[in-house]
Amino acid sequence: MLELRNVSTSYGPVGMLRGVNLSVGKGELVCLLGPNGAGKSTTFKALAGLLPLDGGEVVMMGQNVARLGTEKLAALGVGFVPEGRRLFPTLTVRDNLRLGYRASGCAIPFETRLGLIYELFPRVKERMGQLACTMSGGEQAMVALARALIGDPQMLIMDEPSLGLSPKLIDEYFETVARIHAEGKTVLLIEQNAETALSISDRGYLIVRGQIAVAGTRAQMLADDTIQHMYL
Amino acid sequence: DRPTVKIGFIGPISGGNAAQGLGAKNGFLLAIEQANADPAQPFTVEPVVLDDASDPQTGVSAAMKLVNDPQVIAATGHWNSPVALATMPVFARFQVPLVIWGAISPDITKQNLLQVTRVTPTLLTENKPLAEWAVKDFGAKKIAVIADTSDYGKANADAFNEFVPASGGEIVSTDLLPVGSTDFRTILTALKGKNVDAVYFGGVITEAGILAKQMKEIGLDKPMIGISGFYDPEFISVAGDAASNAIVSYPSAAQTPKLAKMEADYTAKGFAEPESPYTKFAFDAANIIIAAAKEVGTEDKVKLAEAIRSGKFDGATGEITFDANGQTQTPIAIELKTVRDGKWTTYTKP
Amino acid sequence: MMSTALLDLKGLGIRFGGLVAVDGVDLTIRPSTITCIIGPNGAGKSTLFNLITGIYRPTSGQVLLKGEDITGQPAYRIAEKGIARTFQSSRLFDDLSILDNVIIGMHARTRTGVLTALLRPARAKRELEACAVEAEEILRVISDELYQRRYEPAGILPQADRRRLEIARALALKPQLILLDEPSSGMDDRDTAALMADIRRVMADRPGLSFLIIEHDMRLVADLPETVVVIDYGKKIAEGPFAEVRLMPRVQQAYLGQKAVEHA
Amino acid sequence: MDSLFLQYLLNWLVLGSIYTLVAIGFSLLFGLLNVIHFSHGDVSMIAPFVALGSLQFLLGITSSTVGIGPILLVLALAILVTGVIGIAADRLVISRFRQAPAMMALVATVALGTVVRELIRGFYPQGSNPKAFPSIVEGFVTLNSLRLPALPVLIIATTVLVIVLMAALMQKTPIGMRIRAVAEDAATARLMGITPSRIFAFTFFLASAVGALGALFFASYAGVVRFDFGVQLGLIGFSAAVIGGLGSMTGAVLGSLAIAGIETLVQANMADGASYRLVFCFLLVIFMLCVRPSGLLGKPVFEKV
Amino acid sequence: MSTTLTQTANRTGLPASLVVTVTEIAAAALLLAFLAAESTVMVVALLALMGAIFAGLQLWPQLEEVIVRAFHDARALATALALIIILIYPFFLGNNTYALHLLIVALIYSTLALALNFQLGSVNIPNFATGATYGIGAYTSALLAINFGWSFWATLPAAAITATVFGFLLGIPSMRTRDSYLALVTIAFGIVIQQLLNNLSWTGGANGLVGIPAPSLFGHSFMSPIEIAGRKLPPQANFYYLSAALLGLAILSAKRLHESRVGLAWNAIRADELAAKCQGINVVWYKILAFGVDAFLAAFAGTIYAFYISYISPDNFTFLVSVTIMTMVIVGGMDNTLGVILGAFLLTMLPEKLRVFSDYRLLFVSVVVILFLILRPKGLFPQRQRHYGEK
Ligand SMILES: Nc1ncnc2c1ncn2[C@@H]1O[C@H](COP(=O)(O)OP(=O)(O)OP(=O)(O)O)[C@@H](O)[C@H]1O
Ligand SMILES: Nc1ncnc2c1ncn2[C@@H]1O[C@H](COP(=O)(O)OP(=O)(O)OP(=O)(O)O)[C@@H](O)[C@H]1O
Ligand SMILES: CC(C)C[C@H](N)C(=O)O
Ligand SMILES: [Mg+2]
Ligand SMILES: [Mg+2]
Repeated sequence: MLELRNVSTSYGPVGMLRGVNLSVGKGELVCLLGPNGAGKSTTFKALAGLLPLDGGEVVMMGQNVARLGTEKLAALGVGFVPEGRRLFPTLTVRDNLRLGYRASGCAIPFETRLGLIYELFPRVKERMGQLACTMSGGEQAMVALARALIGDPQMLIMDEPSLGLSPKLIDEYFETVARIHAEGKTVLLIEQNAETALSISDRGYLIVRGQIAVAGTRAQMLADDTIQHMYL
Repeated sequence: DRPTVKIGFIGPISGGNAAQGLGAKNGFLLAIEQANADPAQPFTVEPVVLDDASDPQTGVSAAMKLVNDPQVIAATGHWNSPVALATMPVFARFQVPLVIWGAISPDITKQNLLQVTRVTPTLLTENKPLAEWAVKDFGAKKIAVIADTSDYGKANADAFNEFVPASGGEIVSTDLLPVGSTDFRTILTALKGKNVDAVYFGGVITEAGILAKQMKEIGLDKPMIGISGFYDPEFISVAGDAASNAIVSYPSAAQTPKLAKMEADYTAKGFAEPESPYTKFAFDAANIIIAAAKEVGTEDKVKLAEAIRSGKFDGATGEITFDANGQTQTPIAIELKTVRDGKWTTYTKP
Repeated sequence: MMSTALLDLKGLGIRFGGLVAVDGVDLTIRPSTITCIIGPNGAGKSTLFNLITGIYRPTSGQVLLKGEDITGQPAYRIAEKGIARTFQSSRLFDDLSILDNVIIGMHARTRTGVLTALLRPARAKRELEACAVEAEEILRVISDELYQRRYEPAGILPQADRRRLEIARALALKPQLILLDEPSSGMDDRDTAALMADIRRVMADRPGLSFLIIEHDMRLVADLPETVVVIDYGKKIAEGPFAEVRLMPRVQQAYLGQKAVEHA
Repeated sequence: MDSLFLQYLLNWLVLGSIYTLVAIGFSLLFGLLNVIHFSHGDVSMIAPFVALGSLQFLLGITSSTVGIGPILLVLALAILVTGVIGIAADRLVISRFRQAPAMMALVATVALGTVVRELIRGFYPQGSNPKAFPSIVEGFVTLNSLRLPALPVLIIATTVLVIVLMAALMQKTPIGMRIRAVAEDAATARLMGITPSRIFAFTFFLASAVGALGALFFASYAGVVRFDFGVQLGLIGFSAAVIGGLGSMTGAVLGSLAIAGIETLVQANMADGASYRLVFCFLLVIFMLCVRPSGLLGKPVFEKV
Repeated sequence: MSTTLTQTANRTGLPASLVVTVTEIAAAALLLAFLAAESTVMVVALLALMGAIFAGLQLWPQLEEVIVRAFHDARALATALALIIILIYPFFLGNNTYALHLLIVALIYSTLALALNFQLGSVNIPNFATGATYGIGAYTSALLAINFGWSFWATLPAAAITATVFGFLLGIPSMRTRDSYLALVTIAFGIVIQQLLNNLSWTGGANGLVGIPAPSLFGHSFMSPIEIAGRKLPPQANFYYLSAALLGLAILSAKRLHESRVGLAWNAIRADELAAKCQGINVVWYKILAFGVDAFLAAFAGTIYAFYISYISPDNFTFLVSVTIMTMVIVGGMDNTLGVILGAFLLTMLPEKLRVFSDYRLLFVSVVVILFLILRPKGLFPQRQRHYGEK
């Protein structure tokens, strides 16, 4: 479903990603871990086509992202939760969701999908008319995930979605992701919260200073020295 | 080989008033070309055309540029009075003669600077006979005054407001609008109730055309009188049918054979821009400078200024002499013009 | 015990239209203490901070700082009086250098006005240089990396460093009370541990300084504060040591969830 | 009804309509896209010149008077061309300042305005002169027992129609939402399947086309057009959009009516009022913004921290 | 001191004093050539040269660093040399009063641009009323001089105080309005002032005020030439030195404010108003202060302009003048003193030098401005970080 081949990027003269290889197969839940500033969000931007690549290529749903353009990805059935949620601040929650829905070209009626979203996040239902910028941090996180999910995507790509959630919500959030995955969706989860993230993942990658340092199945990852040292 | 001297021209050749400046510039260039064609002329004149963009500061820079060029013997300049008022001290300080071709504020010659003369009549000279004619001959006892808030418009309004009561008429109202106004309907509507005999407009072409048009539209079918500021073919094209309500004064002495020749030459030359009301003044200004320079030479600019002031010139606008303040004394008995069949023609009493 | 209270909230509340975001909160903070505020998302924690620091004007209740009523005073006044804060989504002066960000934190403690700046430049400069020295010291203590990068614009810093810099800026005010809104969010475990160490060190360095911290990270909440305050739907529902609070069914149900309780 | 009053009323509404059409463009570009397009007035003012030019061309080939069909064609062409020029202005100049501080775009568009004006002046035949502009319709219409001049009625009616259409477009279609999304966060908008460049093109086209209609009405109502008329019209349109509250269509209408209203009032009732027209207009602007700092209908955005 | 900076500076191996001397003399010479250029070829060639210089700066940012570093290291030399160049500059112009005039106008506009920079650059307040405060200064001093016979030196502070009061007044709406809304308030204020100057009779109406007397200093009239060491400088030189002194004052104020707590507070407000408030910065006061400082300096510039030209009219203080000043700041580089001055010089000289394009002058000037903005979007010289505790 997603493959990064030998991807390199830079910010101005400063190199960031160096030869990153990463793949997510259909129905897999893969997590990408890494310390602060390692290049996780940069990987997100690169695979979404938001950053020009210095080298390598990104293939998503069988299509070359650089050639296709970021705009087309949502319609291929990919839902995004960017770092920091990035809701549209002066749009209402409903409009934020509608944009996510329209982008997907989903055939199921909006209201039906909305019903499912309400089940996942009852809070969102209460706040449909509120401007996104006046929501609390956690509420924004819910809307961001809702916006990615509402178009019934086949694959979800999330950059630190659990940031700022209360412990209870984090649990629920990961449960939700696990459930979505169980329903057959492919997920790439970029996380800081290594333990919890690994607990629901099939496979994982660790990125350090712009390079993939460790890759493997959940068990391999959990047993890895570097990861042990870093997180556990 | 004859020596080359330079004569400067300054006017608004870009921006909103470019039509005035470009027409005048062409008159200036025409005069110089014709003069240079004369083998008897002891020098060749090189024209220097500079833009003042109707902006005093740009005007001063242009003036500085001219006075700083030792080859420039004199200049003619300006359509906007504020620009002229700003550059005059420069020309005076550097003793370079300046003949004003288009700025008509009375303040300009009031200062009586030796270097500054003006070939256009001030608006006082034109408004007085017009006011007298309007009240006494035309029988317009109640007149409404509309003008723009530029110095030109205001000075016109002031002058007319002074001369009409002096002639026994009454000014019903005075309205001044910023230049660039395109909607006179509100004040015209108010005038409708006041039973005026005529509307006087102290402004220039664009606004005059709009005013005439809107007077007709509103149903204020009264004569619209004014001085030569909008005596221009462009006025007719803007005002359309409504132009026939206009009666303007025009300095009658100006209808000279020289003017006819200049107009013919202008057309023959095929300038990109049409003639403007000030073409002839710039034309005369250039010729006056050249004539004076022929007389006293091009070396001494003070002498040149004196020669311009004291000389007598036969120009397209008539015989030109300057009064003690440097203002042209060309007599202006006015002639009245109105529009018939889409052309300006002499006004005759119906 | 009026005299020992640093900050006293009395029935503090605000409503946005129909929504009562904070509802009659009473809270007392004594000097040299750390208090954590926890509560579900949208409970009104950040709003409470905004009420204390003068960003919002309360619709009911009072804020007392050392017994003085500061309710509804403009934000800059409250900062001058010694309350510093950080923001949930960090707000740095992005186009200014890291060092300048810290120096600006000293604004309330410095005096140069326009006239001094214009007429007595040496004095103005000396003041600023002194600030720079102090700011460097603060940075060095908080993070040597930030110190090394002090002339780079704050805008290019990664999340964790942004939070650290915000804390450094808050410290620069030499406040009596620092409010931190989710300081560990976006930090990895190592950084969080460093953060806790920093807070402890600062507490030791500056007698009298108190912290009021909003947090979702239970490791921090379990370790750091003496008192934990739980807020739900704008109301204070519990207060006490974390060991006690976490056992309350209401807190578990509203906030902690099952798993966290098992883990903790 | 008192004919004087009626005349004032009509005049107020017509001015208000024209200002509205220009203000809508500002409101769209400025309020939704956050683009400061100070040359909007000048770009709009291209339309009357396109109309005049093509009319002359038509008259040249048919050499008789033109009927209503061709006139509509000419107007449509003018609006279309102006809309496309709006897109070009964005592509060539304004788009280069997307990431830059807002003031850069503002200064660049002020310069762009001069370029547009000077291009018309220099390259339209005798462009420095004022050009007579025909009335789009002549004659009168009778409403009940009221005999009203046709042009004002046409202007007011068309404007109302345009406002209704625009409101429907913004509310019934997702376009308004998409424009906002692009303005607020172009990168995330792309993740939501929106192509920012298309949204920009669409918005600039719409704003310029509606502005073009305003300029055509303006020229027709004044009876004349000159290359530099766009400056003042732009300034007033901008003011109307701002005091109405940027981004709000209704606000643009209210702001325009307020400015047109004070103009009409001052000129009708105050001695010397006409010369102080602009003074009063802009005093109103200052006053309104002191009282309502985000405009009449602008939402004061709470900063959530 | 950032390490990268030092390394680059050292790598060139050039002593700072040499870099400073060469740069200043080259800049002065370039300006001189530009001032003297008359022919189209020369003007175009010089423009191309300037374009090349900026292309160079764009391609090798280290170049800028080296120069900036050198100026920093050899500050005393740089200042002294600059002062000397400014003092002797008129002698190189011979009797070219036109060039001197352009310099005066450029100096006055530099001051105005620096004044605006206090708001636009430091605080990011879009103030479109600098032209108006400039006008208020000019009219106040002209009216005092004409009607009450005040001397130039007496009108100077009076004008400054009057304008500052207006500046503060204008600052009041800034308490509540922001961004484009605030921009419109200042636009409206500027237009109201300009229209009032035009309509009121005691301001001379559209015709303006004629006959503002020349200043004099210790019995030396500014209308008479200066004689130094047997060499005569035209009377304009008086005003040249006066406006250079004014610009010096403006630079000094800018520098002192920038290097103090005040400048830092302004920058903080520019970056994030709300966060600034929470650091104890009285945002409203600092904003109003910026308006006051702007008006104060603009009034000085206005007074000098009025006495120099000896005539002022409302046309000098239009909205477009404010926009021009703003363009200077932005083209030059916000919050960078050198950049702002360069912007002012460029935008005063450019229209004059493009006179060769006759009636397409305005068109070319505007196109060049747009190109500058596109090609160097951060301004000719972008804003720089403060450095502390060096030397
Ligand atoms: N636009 C940019 N320009 C320059 N440097 C950047 C830019 N964006 C990010 N960086 C730098 O690139 C590095 C990697 O950033 P990235 O956001 O990918 O980290 P991350 O792994 O997502 O970290 P975090 O856990 O903090 O989100 C950081 O050091 C950051 O400072
Ligand atoms: N300016 C505002 N207008 C309307 N509602 C607001 C505003 N500010 C906050 N709210 C609402 O008030 C409630 C409390 O928000 P607050 O930000 O204080 O929550 P929080 O406890 O900090 O949550 P989190 O942990 O998710 O950050 C939320 O429901 C939020 O949507
Ligand atoms: C109407 C004015 C702007 C121009 C007029 N010629 C004058 O003397 O000033
Ligand atoms: Mg990240
Ligand atoms: Mg919060």
